[in-house]
Amino acid sequence: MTQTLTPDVKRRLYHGMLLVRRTEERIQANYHLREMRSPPHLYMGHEAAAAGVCATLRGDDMVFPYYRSHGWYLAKGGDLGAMMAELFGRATGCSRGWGGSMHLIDVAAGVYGTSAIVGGTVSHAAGVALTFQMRGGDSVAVVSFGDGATEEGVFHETLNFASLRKLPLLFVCENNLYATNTHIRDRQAQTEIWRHAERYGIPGRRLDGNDVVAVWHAAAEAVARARRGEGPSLLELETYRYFEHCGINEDLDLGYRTAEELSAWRARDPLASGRRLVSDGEAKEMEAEIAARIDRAFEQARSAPWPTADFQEAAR
Amino acid sequence: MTQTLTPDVKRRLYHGMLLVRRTEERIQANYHLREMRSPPHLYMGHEAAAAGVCATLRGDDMVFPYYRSHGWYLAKGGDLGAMMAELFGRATGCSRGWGGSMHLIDVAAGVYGTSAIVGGTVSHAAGVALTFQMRGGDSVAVVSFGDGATEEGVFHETLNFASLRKLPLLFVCENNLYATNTHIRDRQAQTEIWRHAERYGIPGRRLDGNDVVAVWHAAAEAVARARRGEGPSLLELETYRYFEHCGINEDLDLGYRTAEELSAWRARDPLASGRRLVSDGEAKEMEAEIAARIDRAFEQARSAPWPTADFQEAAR
Amino acid sequence: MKMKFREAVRDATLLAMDRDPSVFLIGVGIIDPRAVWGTLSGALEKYGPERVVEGPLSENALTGMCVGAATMGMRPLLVHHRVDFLLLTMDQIINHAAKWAPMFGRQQTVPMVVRGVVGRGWGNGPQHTQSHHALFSHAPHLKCVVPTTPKDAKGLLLAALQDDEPVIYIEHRWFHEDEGEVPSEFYTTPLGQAAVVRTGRDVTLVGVGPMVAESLKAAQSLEQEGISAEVIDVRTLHPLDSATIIKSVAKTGRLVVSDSDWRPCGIASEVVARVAEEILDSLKARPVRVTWPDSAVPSSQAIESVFYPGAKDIHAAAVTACDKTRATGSVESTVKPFEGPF
Amino acid sequence: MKMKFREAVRDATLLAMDRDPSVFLIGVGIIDPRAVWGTLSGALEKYGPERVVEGPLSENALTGMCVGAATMGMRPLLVHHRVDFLLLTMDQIINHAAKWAPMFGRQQTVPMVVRGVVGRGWGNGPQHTQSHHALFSHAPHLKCVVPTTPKDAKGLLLAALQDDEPVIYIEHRWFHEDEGEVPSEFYTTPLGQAAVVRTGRDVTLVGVGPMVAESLKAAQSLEQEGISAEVIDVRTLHPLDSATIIKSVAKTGRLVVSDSDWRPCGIASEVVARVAEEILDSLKARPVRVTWPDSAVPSSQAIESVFYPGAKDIHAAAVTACDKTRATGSVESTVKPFEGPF
Ligand SMILES: Cc1ncc(C[n+]2csc(CCOP(=O)(O)OP(=O)(O)O)c2C)c(N)n1
Ligand SMILES: Cc1ncc(C[n+]2csc(CCOP(=O)(O)OP(=O)(O)O)c2C)c(N)n1
Ligand SMILES: [Mg+2]
Ligand SMILES: [Mg+2]
Repeated sequence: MTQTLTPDVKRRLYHGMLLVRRTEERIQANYHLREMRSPPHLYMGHEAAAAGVCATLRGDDMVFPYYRSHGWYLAKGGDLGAMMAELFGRATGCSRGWGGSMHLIDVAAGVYGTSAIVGGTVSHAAGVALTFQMRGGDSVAVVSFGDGATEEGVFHETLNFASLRKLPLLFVCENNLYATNTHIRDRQAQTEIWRHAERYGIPGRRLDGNDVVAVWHAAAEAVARARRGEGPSLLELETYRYFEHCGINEDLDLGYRTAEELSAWRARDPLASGRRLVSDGEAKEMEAEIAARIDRAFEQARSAPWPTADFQEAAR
Repeated sequence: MTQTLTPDVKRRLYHGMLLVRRTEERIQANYHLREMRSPPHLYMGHEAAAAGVCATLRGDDMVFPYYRSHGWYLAKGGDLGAMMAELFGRATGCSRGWGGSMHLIDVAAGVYGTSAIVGGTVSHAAGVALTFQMRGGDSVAVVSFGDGATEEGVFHETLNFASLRKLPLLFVCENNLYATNTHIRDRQAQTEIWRHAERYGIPGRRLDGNDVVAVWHAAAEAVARARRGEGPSLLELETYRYFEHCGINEDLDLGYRTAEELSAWRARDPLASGRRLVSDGEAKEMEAEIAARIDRAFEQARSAPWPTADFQEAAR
Repeated sequence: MKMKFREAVRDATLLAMDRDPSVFLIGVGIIDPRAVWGTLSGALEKYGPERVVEGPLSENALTGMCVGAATMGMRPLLVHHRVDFLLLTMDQIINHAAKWAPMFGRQQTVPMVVRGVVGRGWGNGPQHTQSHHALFSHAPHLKCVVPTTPKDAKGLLLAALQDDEPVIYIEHRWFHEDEGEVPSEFYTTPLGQAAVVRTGRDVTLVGVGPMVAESLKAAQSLEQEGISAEVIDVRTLHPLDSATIIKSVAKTGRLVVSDSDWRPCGIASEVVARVAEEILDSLKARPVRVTWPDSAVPSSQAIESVFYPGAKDIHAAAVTACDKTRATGSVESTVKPFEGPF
Repeated sequence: MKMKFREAVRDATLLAMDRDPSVFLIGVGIIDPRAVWGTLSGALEKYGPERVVEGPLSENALTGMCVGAATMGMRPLLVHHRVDFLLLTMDQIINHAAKWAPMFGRQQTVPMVVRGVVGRGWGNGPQHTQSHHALFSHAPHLKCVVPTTPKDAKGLLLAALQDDEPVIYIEHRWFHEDEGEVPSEFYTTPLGQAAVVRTGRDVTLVGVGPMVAESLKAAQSLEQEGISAEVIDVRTLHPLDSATIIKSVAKTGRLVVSDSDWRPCGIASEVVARVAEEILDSLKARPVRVTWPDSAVPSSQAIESVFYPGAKDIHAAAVTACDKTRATGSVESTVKPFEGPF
């Protein structure tokens, strides 16, 4: 049962990207106020990945974002208000103020909790996929991670097990060329990440991660395969992060990447190319709706109560 | 500079295998006396691997056996007397009685210490290869491990780093189809282990691990490559263990493998096929020389002093 | 009914699987016909490879998979042939399993159990004999138990499999052949409760794992010195049941804690610290810790036999604590060499 | 000369590399232009990628590589941006690095240093703020240090890099901006020696890491209560310098141990246990442990600020120990929020 790129899907794709972009821009603009006190790993530049994949998923499917988490959380339908409240450290936050930006969760929306340990949730996704399989049904788990995470042994361990047991699991690698500020060439002997999948008999593909329609098509196929019980797939999405690894600024001053590289990727902006998916009127409407939602989310977050904690013995 | 299969090399190949076989047969025959109190992982069946590879190495090259360690230790020239003393738990043991069968070492002979943790020394070998590289010179490190070890994340992490830095390192996987009593089919999605190397741009090959000459040829090529500074290689040697995973007995009663499988492999015994490498006279001489050495090693081990340890506070 | 320790572990496992479809087994080598020293015999036959999940040699990933499954309401029981292998999984145990509930404001629980076997004996050496229960008793949101009797082996495993926090279950192979009375029905030994296994007046002997038997043996021999010893089996190391220990020491005024692990930052230290902190004034003598010496566990029988402390050391410590000058020294520890080579 | 803590770490590193060609750096992200908060600035430029080895995100393998290199006589310094990542490497640290010398009868040494940074502050949350120094202070053949001043940051790192056992060096990012007098030449702060950083008569305040500054602050405010406090910086957690602590408590008769870590099986427990075991009779009051509460470290500033104990808690504990009923409670802890987001 392949999915078709209906106008509805197109809207969903563009809307998903736009929601992430505008939310993070607002975070960026407000960050200096020092109200959001946890380390933000901005997703901007990657939006097509989360939006493209999530548009193929159902509510009962579960995504496993990593600490660069805002994108998947929102694209999968996570509660925006609860996310902002979490960044503001409030009791109404999606993690009750305990997690901060690196640890978002919205189980009801199918967003699993995120880890600040690189590769930390790759095996969690396999455990959840195993659970789906044990329980019957055809839900699918989708785990996303960076190029750096593929250097962790656990990634390979999980590929093997997932293939062995034909788990309903989609591996999504968002290859943005860097792990923090180190280029993939300085870390990996061979940089075609998708080929790791091949080794385990898992269908793997590398594609333009900024082309949201291409991502959607590839993900739809992989998800359908997983639903049919035929096992895991892997997509390597080539993309790029616009801002510093962690924080809200540009970081060209550090010198680890060039202005040319950044602008070449900016020219391939997923939102710019994705804009054609909707009409001008639709786009305008979305902008307004999203802006209003963000306004509300920030307002509510700002005025939400602080969490309290009763650490028995804390006072000793 | 390729090596040639001189009569001398042939003798070394057969002698290496024979020394391991006869030593382990003696261990087996004496084990019931309860003088050797540590868990023995017999190498019998695998002899061509250690003997074939070690015959390509120099004294300053370093091998990294795993807990199934007797074979590599002896083939690389480790001290037989010190090994037997170690199995007897004596102060004169190669590890002073602290290690037992799973932890042999003979640094002078180029045998690095062995670990009881599967995959434990794979990264050690890379660290030593890195040291060789940093210090200049052209020594090579050779790490051996079972098929099961390739399921550990650290194996993949190490492949990547070794290739990235072009380390003078040879990976030798002794694929005997089982990890303890679980078949590789129940553990690995794709069982062509050598292909992992390919993924990292490392030359990899699978070959008959019971053909000592084939092993020698392949290892000679890989070692020469490493010496030239061209980086690591991987050999997957197909072989088989004759006795139980750990201990001295046959284990067909357990039912995890069949008598047919065992006898098919016995028919491919590396010593039987390797016998042609030397003349009848040479073989006879070797048998006598080896038997005498083993006699001596057992005798000396038996009468060697026990270790003592001054555990400060032990008595509290 | 009479059951061996290994049978009690098996009994609990099969009972839990029977009662609760969310319980499943996973681990390296668990479909091995030897079935982890028989502790899982019959599970594969009864529940099939879907609920007896053979793991590749990928301990780290297997642990993370248990975290994933547990947060979805499953109750995985992850089995390791040696505790030492758990060191490969500390990131998943401490950074993930233990953090998942608090880190997300307690929206999920992580009901998973990790069983690790201590391989003491037959020269297993430095890497196959560690217990490391202290490492699992330090970070919050993680429990750790060490059963010492067949009855508790069953009761603690069933309790662990019902608990909503991750539980590390440290199992001494040493006990496998021990026989004892074990109720055949379902029951739990509550987590977080120590057991007073012998009552006495003059000194409290607190033991962990194999040191409980050593303490009991010492208690017997102490009778000949005119010393009446109370013996406590800690059973749950984290959270520690201070109340039971404190109550006993408040009565006896003397404390000897023996642990089958290293001393620094160990359970023995924790017990002594709590007692000193809470009832210093009741202490009539210096508390004493009897623990492993500051050394790796050696392989050779000649030094292994000197390495492990036993009843003799506990006896001597108690005699000193009770201000008797004379120690018989006649008591020998209950050492029974492990006979299997594996 | 005056130096910041971060500069002292850098100074020691470059000095060691300069003096000893066997010292090399390895770690994830160490060629990053940010150079681990500037603690490695200039190393890459000076020594090149052969001695400043960028590691892939493969902490476990990198640690094992250090073991291999160290046994060959190299002196690797492995750097982690967070201590939390060390949990991925416990197998190599405890099963391998710490066991390699004894397991083979001490034919080799394992001179390696692992630096891990504690990321407290700015909502770093449960997985980026752990110290876990207790986990590295339990097993034998492994050392653990926690410097608290620029001078010791340099001296302990240089000592660690000369030591023949693996040393875990826990570095609080918290201290990076602290300035202090640091000799510009080569020197070592001996491993295994605590420092009496303030002398006093009435109570001994033993501190670990950031709790040393809190103890000093408490000592000051205690003066107003008429209490003279001695303060000890543990510095080396394993092996622990009991002698210095015992000597002080023998004099003061009172003990408050504060630790920047969890309580059970922690360093505070170890200190209390040793004191109780060795000089019980000298104790005039119950010893007190001031530690993290039994909880993961929360992210939100609202609860983070309640989480960490400080000078106030130490002050209160000391007042109680000294049997004063009145505590001013006016002392505030020296909290300075970490301002970087990373
Ligand atoms: C196990 C572990 N090692 C190191 C780090 C520090 N760290 C945080 S993010 C990061 C880079 C990860 O890069 P990648 O996986 O490519 O994801 P990206 O940030 O580029 O999206 C590193 C090294 C960590 N959090 N966890
Ligand atoms: C990390 C770890 N996991 C599990 C074990 C238990 N174990 C010991 S040997 C072994 C099988 C290893 O199989 P393989 O690597 O194929 O080597 P073989 O014994 O077949 O030569 C296992 C699982 C271990 N020692 N270390
Ligand atoms: Mg990246
Ligand atoms: Mg095998």
